[in-house]
Amino acid sequence: MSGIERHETELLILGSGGAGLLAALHAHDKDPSLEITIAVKGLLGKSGCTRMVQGGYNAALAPGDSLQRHFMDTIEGGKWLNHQELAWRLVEGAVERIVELENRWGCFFDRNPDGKLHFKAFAGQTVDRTVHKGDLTGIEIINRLAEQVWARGIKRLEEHRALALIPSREGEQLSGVLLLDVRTGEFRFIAAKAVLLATGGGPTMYLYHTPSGDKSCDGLAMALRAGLKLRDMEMVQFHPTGLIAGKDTRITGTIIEEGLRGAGGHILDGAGERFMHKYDPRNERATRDIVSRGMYDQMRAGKTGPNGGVFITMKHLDPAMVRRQFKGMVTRCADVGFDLVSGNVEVVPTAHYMMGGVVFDLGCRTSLPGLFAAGEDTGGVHGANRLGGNGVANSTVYGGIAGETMATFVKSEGGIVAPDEAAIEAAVADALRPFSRKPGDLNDIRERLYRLMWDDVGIIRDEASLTRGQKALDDLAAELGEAGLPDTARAFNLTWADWLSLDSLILTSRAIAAAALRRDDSRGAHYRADFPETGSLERSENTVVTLKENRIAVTTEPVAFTRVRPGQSLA
Amino acid sequence: MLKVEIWRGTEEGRYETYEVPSQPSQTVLDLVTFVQRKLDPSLAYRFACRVGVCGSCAMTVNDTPRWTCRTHVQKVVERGRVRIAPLRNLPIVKDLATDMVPFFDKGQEAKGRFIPSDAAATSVAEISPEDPKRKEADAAIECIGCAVCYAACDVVSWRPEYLGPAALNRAWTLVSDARDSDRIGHLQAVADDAGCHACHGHQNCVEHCPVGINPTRSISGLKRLVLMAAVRGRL
Amino acid sequence: MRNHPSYRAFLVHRLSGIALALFLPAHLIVLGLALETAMLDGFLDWAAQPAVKAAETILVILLALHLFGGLRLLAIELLPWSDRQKDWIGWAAAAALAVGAGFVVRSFA
Amino acid sequence: MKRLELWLYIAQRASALVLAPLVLLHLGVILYAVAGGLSASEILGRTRSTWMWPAAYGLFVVAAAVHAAIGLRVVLREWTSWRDRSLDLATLGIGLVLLLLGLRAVQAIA
Ligand SMILES: Cc1cc2nc3c(=O)[nH]c(=O)nc-3n(C[C@H](O)[C@H](O)[C@H](O)COP(=O)(O)OP(=O)(O)OC[C@H]3O[C@@H](n4cnc5c(N)ncnc54)[C@H](O)[C@@H]3O)c2cc1C
Ligand code: HEM
Ligand code: SF4
Ligand code: F3S
Ligand code: FES
Repeated sequence: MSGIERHETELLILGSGGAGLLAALHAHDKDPSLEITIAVKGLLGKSGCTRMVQGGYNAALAPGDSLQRHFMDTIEGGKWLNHQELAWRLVEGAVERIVELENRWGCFFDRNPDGKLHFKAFAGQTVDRTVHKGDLTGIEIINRLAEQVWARGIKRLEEHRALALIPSREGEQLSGVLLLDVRTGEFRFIAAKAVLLATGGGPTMYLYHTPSGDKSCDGLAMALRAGLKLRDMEMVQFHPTGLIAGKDTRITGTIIEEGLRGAGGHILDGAGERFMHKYDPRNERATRDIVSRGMYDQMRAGKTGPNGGVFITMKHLDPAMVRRQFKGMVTRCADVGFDLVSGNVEVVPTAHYMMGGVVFDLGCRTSLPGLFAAGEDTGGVHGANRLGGNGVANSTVYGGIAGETMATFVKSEGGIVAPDEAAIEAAVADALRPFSRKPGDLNDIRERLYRLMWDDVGIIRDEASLTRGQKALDDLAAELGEAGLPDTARAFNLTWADWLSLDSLILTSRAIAAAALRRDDSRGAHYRADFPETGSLERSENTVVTLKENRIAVTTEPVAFTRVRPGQSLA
Repeated sequence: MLKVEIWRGTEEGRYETYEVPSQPSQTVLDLVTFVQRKLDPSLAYRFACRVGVCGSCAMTVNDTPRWTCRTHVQKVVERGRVRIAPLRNLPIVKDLATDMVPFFDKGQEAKGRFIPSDAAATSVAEISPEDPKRKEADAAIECIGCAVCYAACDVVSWRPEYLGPAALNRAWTLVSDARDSDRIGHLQAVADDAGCHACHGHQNCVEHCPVGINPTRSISGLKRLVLMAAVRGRL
Repeated sequence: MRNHPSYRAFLVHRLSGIALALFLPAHLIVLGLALETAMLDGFLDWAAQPAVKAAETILVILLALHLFGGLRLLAIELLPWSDRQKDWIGWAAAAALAVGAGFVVRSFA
Repeated sequence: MKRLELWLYIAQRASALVLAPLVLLHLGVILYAVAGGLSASEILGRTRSTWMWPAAYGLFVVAAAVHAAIGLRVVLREWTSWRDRSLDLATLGIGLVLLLLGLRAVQAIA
């Protein structure tokens, strides 16, 4: 292929969330002479979910807290599916990272009146350990990191979408990444000595979802195509309270804060009756998965509001308290036309986070030499469920680690190697495919994908629904392959972007469905109506998905209890 | 049905009119999305978070710069009509998407980044939230970098090199941060010819900032500090 | 975008400043005429006409507007921020109008 | 000059601070004097009564020359495309003309 622009860089980072930015900063710190490039689908620091973090960041810094307690909460929350060494490194690293974010990069987290850090309570924790900046923690973190990246000689390729990981000619290592320059519509191949996959997962294939619009599981899809293993893909976390306001608004799916339930908010069915007592004695204050399932159950029974959701209400509470304590939420609702203080706001459970992802090691290496991974693209840290506050800890801790390992790798082993030209050619052809087909109805495909993942591969699954889902996904994949685009300008072509996103989403959805079918018990975020019991913790296994000849293969591997066994505790 | 006029093209371009069905819950971003998904697949625009935290969806709506993901159509519609253009004062990439690099570059020109005093410290600094300087920083820190203020400021259009409200606001949070070690450096950066003194206090920035930041207040604070430093010969 | 008090205050201040800057040389030239008393008296007679008086009134108001508006700006720039600064616009305008009214009353008295 | 804008800004604010009381005074005098019409002898009678009047007006003239010249420079920079060195020279010119006219006037009333 001669038509594409080619560049070289020593270190290429895909994504500018917590993982991508910290990787860049740590690599630069370790070796300021390194040539570092960040390629990101959106704008640097303005895309991705780290910026959207509201609740905060777990770090065992509070008096009375310990690494052991944070670790045990993480393992219990993850229902013993976590990779224990990764989880341990997480809790250790979180403490270092918070201090670093403050003293080195300039974040300032909320303090108590005595000037010490404030820790807030988050579900599933035995100690209040969540460090935060009001309820906009992510903005503080990403703004501070992005301005530091901007200040260094780090190259930015904004609005560059990674399309494919390109192996070397012999295929034994990674050569570089094929990118699409969104603004011009041109392809660009970047050869690199080391590449970080930090595109942040994001379950946006569900009817209702929380992540930012740029996330479409591209990283996971690229990893599958490159032959990497993904673990625990069936573990998709749903957040119980997402706004619902019809399918033609992007408001639908966005989060209403969890604290509302904590503060005494009630959840009502379509007829205005409370129902959570039928599912858990803690009522609305039960954990995310239980509340989500309760709500979903009511919705399936048809007891819904006008848009198909249920309601959250605060109107029995002191309006002044609600206004004061949830100022951000109240104005956000008001901006888009809802009255959170004295009305009923229609809500649905909404797909939030993927615990599963690329198999990686403590140094963020993957099985493909030259390729590293960190953040929500990876699997293992959280097991079957992620604690609120462990997500951003994960991306920032492992992002930083990846930066350091990659800097070392580049100097010792890494080198620019010639790419497999056929792979580049194939990837370009794949991306251009829709322009040679008759225009299809992408909206219809997207809506059907959303619907089928929601109905059949969603909050409550069983063998029949998953099998149905798999079949439907295969059909959709074929249909998308034939769905074309009008051959208009390629520059900043969002409809082409939609097509490419659907392509990644369908492939990743297939991985989720296959893993979900394989796990025949219920734990954490995964609930099988036909296997409602948790199953033996001692004999816990992880699912592992790979793509071979365009077929998804699933295997399992026993969990290694390297630090603690079910029934024991470190804390 | 709403009549939605949308800017198409780059600096050279024209408005095109689309008919979009009206919905009870509908933001300006939803109008634009509807046009791209259902009426004209070639329309370019930008958004990410859709909840008002990323600051990438700002556009000019009926001549006013706004975040579009959190602007309900009812709030802006005039006689069934909404006119949407890219943000002012920034180069246009295509249609509604602008090139925000100059905006962020100015953040750097204003030395809008933390300069650590003790990067290797093993605990976080003890600073009371009631400390007056901290309160100044806190009041101005939650900027989402949406460039709405930058687009609203006439001085930016009259003097394109002017650093602008957001960059200066960030500089103010840094000189108000007890942990930052380069107060004079930050002041020097904003005392340059296109710095804080170019602001005339129009307060378009205050009026339009979607998250309620008051850059005028921050800029006045900088003007005082720079003045004192200059008079004392410290710049 | 510009439809709010602070922007209007800026415009008034700038336009009054420009007007004053244009008027000032004329005013100084006229005063310079005092070297020849007679000419100044001739000018003052001319200036006693109602139309000229009206113009003078406007100038005095502009001077007062610019003065009080300028004091407001100096307060914003030199004193710690006050959330009452918006109210000052009203006070500045009121004070300027009071001066103008005083001028009208006294010069036509 | 390094930080030209900053020093001009300072000069403008400083001159404004000087002008403020003087203009207040001047406005007071206008209000007092206009009643019953003006005459040259009346004006000169007042201004020549003590050295304070010419001194005050002298100061006024200097401050106004500085203040208005810098003010106009800013307006021209922002509202026209005139922004090179010639604008700075013009500013200087405007200031000098104002100063000369002003000093002549002060001399006339002294
Ligand atoms: C609304 C919301 C609230 C949350 N609240 C919390 C919380 O309170 N506490 C917590 O711990 N966690 C929270 N999380 C989870 C947390 O945000 C994520 O776990 C974490 O930030 C992921 O970081 P990341 O760096 O892996 O990915 P992201 O921050 O999502 O960054 C991914 C980056 O990759 C880019 N990218 C994507 N595809 C491509 C491509 N093809 N080519 C190039 N670039 C690409 C994106 O544009 C983006 O820049 C929340 C998530 C959401 C959505
Ligand atoms: C008497 C003669 C005066 C003249 C001719 C005059 C003229 C001007 C001019 C032309 C400007 C520029 C306006 C702009 O930049 O927008 C200006 C600005 C200013 N003037 Fe005056 N002025 C006079 C008196 C005063 C007085 C008495 C004060 C205050 C007490 C004052 C305070 C200011 C201030 C603070 C500015 C800066 C405004 C800005 O930058 O926007 N002026 N003046
Ligand atoms: S100050 Fe306000 S308007 Fe300006 S960029 Fe920040 S958030 Fe946007
Ligand atoms: S709008 Fe511009 S002029 Fe100053 S007060 Fe705000 S920066
Ligand atoms: S899309 Fe993020 S602020 Fe609007």
